[in-house]
Amino acid sequence: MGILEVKDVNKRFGGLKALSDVNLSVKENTVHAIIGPNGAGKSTLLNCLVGKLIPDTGSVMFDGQSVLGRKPYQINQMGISRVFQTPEIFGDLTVMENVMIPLLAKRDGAFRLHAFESVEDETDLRHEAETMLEEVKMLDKRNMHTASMSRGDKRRLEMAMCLIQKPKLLLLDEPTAGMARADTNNTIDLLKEIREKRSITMCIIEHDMHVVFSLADRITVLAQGTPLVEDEPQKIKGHPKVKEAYLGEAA
Amino acid sequence: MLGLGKKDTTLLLIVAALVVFAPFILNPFPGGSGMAQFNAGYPDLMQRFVIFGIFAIGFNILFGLTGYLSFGHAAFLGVGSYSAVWMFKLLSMNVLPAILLAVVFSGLFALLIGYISLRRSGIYFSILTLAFAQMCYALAYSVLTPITGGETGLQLAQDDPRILDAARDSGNLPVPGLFGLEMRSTADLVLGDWVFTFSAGYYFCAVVMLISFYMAIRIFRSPFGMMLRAIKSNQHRLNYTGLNARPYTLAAFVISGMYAGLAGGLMASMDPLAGAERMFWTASGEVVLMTILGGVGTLIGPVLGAGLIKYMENILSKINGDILHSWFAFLPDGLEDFIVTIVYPFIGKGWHLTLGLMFMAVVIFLPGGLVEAGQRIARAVRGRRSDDRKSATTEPAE
Amino acid sequence: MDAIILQILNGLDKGSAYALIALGLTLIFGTLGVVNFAHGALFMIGAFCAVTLSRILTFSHTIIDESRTDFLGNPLKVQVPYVQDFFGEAAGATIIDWAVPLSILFAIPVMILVGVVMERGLIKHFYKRPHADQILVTFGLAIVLQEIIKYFFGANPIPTPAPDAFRGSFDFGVLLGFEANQIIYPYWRLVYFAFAAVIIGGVFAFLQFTTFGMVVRAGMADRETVQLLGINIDKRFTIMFGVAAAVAGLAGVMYVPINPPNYHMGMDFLVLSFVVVVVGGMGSLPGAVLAGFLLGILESFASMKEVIDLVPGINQIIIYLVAILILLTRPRGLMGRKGVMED
Amino acid sequence: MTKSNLTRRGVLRSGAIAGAALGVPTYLRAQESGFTNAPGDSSVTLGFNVPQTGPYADEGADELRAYELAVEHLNGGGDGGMLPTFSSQELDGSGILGRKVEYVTGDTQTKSDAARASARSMIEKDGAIMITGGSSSGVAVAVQALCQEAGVIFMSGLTHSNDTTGKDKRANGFRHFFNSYMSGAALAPVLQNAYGTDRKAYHLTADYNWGYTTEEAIRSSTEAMGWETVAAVKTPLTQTDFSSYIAPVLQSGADVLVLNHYGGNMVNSLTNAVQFGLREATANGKQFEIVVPLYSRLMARGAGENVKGIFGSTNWHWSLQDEGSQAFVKSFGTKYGFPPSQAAHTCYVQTLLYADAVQRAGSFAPCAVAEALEGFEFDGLGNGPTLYRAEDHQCFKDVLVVRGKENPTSEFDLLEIVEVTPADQVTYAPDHPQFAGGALGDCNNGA
Repeated sequence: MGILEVKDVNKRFGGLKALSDVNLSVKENTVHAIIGPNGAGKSTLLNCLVGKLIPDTGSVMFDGQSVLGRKPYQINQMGISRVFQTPEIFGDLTVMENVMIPLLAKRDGAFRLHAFESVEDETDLRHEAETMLEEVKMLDKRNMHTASMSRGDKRRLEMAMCLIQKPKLLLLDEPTAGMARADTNNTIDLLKEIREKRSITMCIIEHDMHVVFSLADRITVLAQGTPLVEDEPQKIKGHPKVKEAYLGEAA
Repeated sequence: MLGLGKKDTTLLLIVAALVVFAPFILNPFPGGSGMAQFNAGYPDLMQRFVIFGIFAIGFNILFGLTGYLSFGHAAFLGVGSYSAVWMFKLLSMNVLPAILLAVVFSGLFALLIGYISLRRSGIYFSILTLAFAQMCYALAYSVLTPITGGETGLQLAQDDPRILDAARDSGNLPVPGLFGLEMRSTADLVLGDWVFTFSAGYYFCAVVMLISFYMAIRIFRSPFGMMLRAIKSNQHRLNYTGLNARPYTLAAFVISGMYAGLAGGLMASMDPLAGAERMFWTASGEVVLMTILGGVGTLIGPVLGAGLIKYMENILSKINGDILHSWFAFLPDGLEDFIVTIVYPFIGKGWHLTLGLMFMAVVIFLPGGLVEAGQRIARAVRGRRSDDRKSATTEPAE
Repeated sequence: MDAIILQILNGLDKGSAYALIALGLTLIFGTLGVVNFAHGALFMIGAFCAVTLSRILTFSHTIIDESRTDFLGNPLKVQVPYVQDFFGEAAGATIIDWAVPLSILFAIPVMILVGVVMERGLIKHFYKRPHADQILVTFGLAIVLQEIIKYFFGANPIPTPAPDAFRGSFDFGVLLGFEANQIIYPYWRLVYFAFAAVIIGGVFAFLQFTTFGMVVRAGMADRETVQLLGINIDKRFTIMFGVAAAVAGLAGVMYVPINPPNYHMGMDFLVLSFVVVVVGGMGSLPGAVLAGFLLGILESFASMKEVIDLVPGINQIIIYLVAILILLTRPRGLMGRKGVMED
Repeated sequence: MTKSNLTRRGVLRSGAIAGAALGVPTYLRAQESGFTNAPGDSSVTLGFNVPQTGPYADEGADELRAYELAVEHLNGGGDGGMLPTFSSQELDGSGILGRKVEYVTGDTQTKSDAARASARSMIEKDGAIMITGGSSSGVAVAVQALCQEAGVIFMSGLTHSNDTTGKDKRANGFRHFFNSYMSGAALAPVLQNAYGTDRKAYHLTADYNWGYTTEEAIRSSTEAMGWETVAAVKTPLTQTDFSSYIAPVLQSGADVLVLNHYGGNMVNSLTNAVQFGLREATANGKQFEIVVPLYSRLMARGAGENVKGIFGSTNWHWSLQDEGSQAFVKSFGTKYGFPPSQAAHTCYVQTLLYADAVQRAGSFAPCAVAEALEGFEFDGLGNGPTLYRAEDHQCFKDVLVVRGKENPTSEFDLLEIVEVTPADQVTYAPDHPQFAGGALGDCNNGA
């Protein structure tokens, strides 16, 4: 029994069948990658996991509870954090504030009217945030406004914002899309480092094979909305069906 | 002090000092001199400064922090005024229950309108709030006349019940007060050519304003305030960070609605008449302009913006041709007429023109509003060394 | 039935004005992303183009008529327009009579000029600034324009009638087979409706069938891509601003015979036109036109005695009520696109 | 609550000590006079509060011209205007009680809030002893209430609603202008003569207090002579296009349209009505007619030719031939180059009446002035013999019924006087139902 269980999920957009009978099980403390050519349904599947879309049929269970029908913030409160394709951070706020917010969300829940407390007084949280920033090597930038930072910094900050919540599952949506090779490698190193330091479950959606094979424990190949194979990375390499799917796309 | 950081405490103390000594600061010119026209230290205008300051501070909590631009905030000011006057009519001339009811009612009203309007964001939200406010105005002016007094406004009358107050034998209408201290009572201090007027109503408003300002600082520095700024910055990320934006924005909306109601209640306490024009869209637009003019998202900006607009409205509009001639009388006749002709379109009935030009000038040359002007001056004075340290007033938002 | 048709006519007429103003406003929203609070002022300036031209045409010299006296008992000064000197009394009078339609020719270059100057001189610098700044600067500009007009023309409305041929009304009902006197409708209002239809059609055709329009439409959809293609979209947007100004101005020119113009007529229409644009859907031209006509017709129905008797005050709030209902049921208005002006 | 520790204009004794300690010459400005803003020995300040911005700005500008003229005449300048024709000959051009008249101006914006702010600034900052002006009833009522509280006299400008001297009357407030009831009473007989007693009227009414009182007044006086009211429809103040209200009129079976509108509303609704062919139409076998209860010549100009032949009432018109009106028109016209409006006239007269009352009372104290005005009978100010009635502070005088002129000789010559309805016909009892529900209260000296 995995921490995330997707069973028989179907999703249609009008006449287009985006997902059909998707089954997926993500085990705790593993890195599970979902790969597939463009239009395979990766993003649709991800959106079903985070509450942005609701599947037509099937179930998505996380940690023994259904996520279906829940709003994104509720799903986050259940323990799923998410990294976006292009880093989504609070551009007008400082680095420190960017990591304080998820921390407060974790502690106080989805809403609390803490209008007369002071951010300055939250010494424990500040300390925790500083430790996290230290870990992603951004402590020196803590009072910087984030809008002007480099993309690599933004990515690391976003990662820190997710990790500080100590999520049970971290979803990564093409974390290296559009990145230069060097940046991609940096990101891979960062993710590896994170894995080594803490036990964490990750689910990566990616089409860059280099990234996938550097990180994943298990891989699911998605094509035309259906899981083709699910196996360990070595076995996925050279799998005939996978070749077919990618070549078919190329042809 | 009071749970504020050093910079915020300094800011609060400066504002407090300015407010307390306003009767002196705003009356720099001796009475009888030509410049006395520019004195603003009389009770009505000073009251207006702080009351609209409160209104703008509250508006800024919504607009400055969350970025939600409400174009109907005047409705809450109106509701506050009407509630307060009704309290004067029914219960007592004491201002406390009136102001309390004004805040409560406008808060409830904001809860209702905010709950509906906040289902949309961006310009759609603005238009929803505008539509609600315009409906309030239109109805208050016409079919709700029995409740609102319509065109002539809601006024006190001799035969109002006022169940808590002792029966009056005088033929005059009672005046609002605070446990016997009439809001309109004043004391004059005469120093040479200067007459400084200290008004009970003004100091009452000033105290309320300082409390409101203090609370605004607390909100700005609180986790709640940080969440609001996060909403403005990236609502998408906020949702995926486990935070529900809706109650945060709604809370901000209600709080700023209560600030508006407080301003309305104070306005009625200083001058017990509530008119429907207070809710017209131009009144809502005015507070938007005050906030932008002063500096969106800054603590002191909205207060400055409110002060400047009210000053122009009350001082410029009262300058007339005769006064101009008396100012420039020292010039030779031809030159005097020439200068008066040039200046005349900008004063008196032309004060709107000056206002419009000022809006444009500020937004073109000072993108951050008046606060930016202050910062530039401060930077020029302090030199380069303070580049990394932001001025206390602008720290919360960009 | 006849009452309903009458109100539909009224609604179409009101809707024409709303649609024309909203069209330009949404064009500016869509192409430039600017919240233009000075758009009402453009409508007003258009109206005063008509007033100005009729003032120019009636520019007069004075002759003294000894046989009559003025209010102080002095001999009456009679104004004789120069136009009558040049073209003879009858022809001159005809030219003066046709001042409003003639103003169209006068207003087009003036309005395009005003629009282009406004865009190049001011609005251009505000594309990248927050909406709040755009509001402040355009609102300031609107006040300034308004005050300038007030300085020269005063605050009172100025009667500027339609040409004699279009004054008065005719029995529209008879054409539809109703009894006489059931549906009387003024000529000029039908002219206005037809004029609006032509302008709206023209703008749509312009955007639909010309390469210029194609680029602008592409620019509305995705500005950056078009810029990547190496097309100077900014210049085209300047021209679009001129077009939007001209549309608003022409709406104003033709409106003066319906209601005498005054300096604050722009502000009266401003809020309404924003509501129309938003109800139609931000950045959607067909939406703006549709919403204009829809709100015009609903407003007309709400002002029927039977309706007011049923729901007192409904005529005061109908537009806002409808706007709220539409925005709550359709998040982006009738025909709005996702992502436009939502931040 | 009624026990007050501070008097309204208390005296800050500690201030004296502080001042003395600083060595600054200090004195306490005591209010020995016992009333607000008692003037000094050399001059007295009046507050002219008129709309300078907004739709009534031109009317406000005309009021201001009249005030400036009045001040000039009171101070002995110009040709004296109506001073020689005024039945009371107390004023001699030496100011008021020997004090030179000075004035301050303000902008009401035709908003009650702004008007009160402006009036308060005149009282608190400039020391105005009397406030006057305004171009709408909402503003008049709001400012009148303020002056009552502050303890200064309010001489209203143009305000036509019954409420100003009806349910919202105040002891410190005085109105020279006529009101809705008088319009109805004056118009009814003229309408009866012109259009007969068998008429069906359709009212369009501005949806606010003034509209309500005017509709009520016109309805009750026309119904009393046999007219039937087919319908009365309320129109929003902010309406600009009245087509949807005008269009159904012909179908309703009515043969008279009454436009209870003022200002911009009136201009537009009348323009629209004529556009829709109501002037040429026939209904019930009769010529269709339009009536505008309150005419303003300034505003009527905006409606252009559409006013031709349309009846209405007005407080005063420059073409009146009596001595007072002629004198006023002459001095106004000479100074400004065009004839004064009714708003200008009422403002000019109010200023003179105030000055005269102070002169007769021998004091600026509001209560003394009010007493001098109450029950005062005068003549020579343009409307024939006039009474300032003590019970409600309303002037009773002749009312003009006018009609849009067919062949105007100038842009000012828009209206012709059809009838001067004598004061008797428009007088009503102080407790008339249309004026019920208010009380003057006691006059307030303030301070």
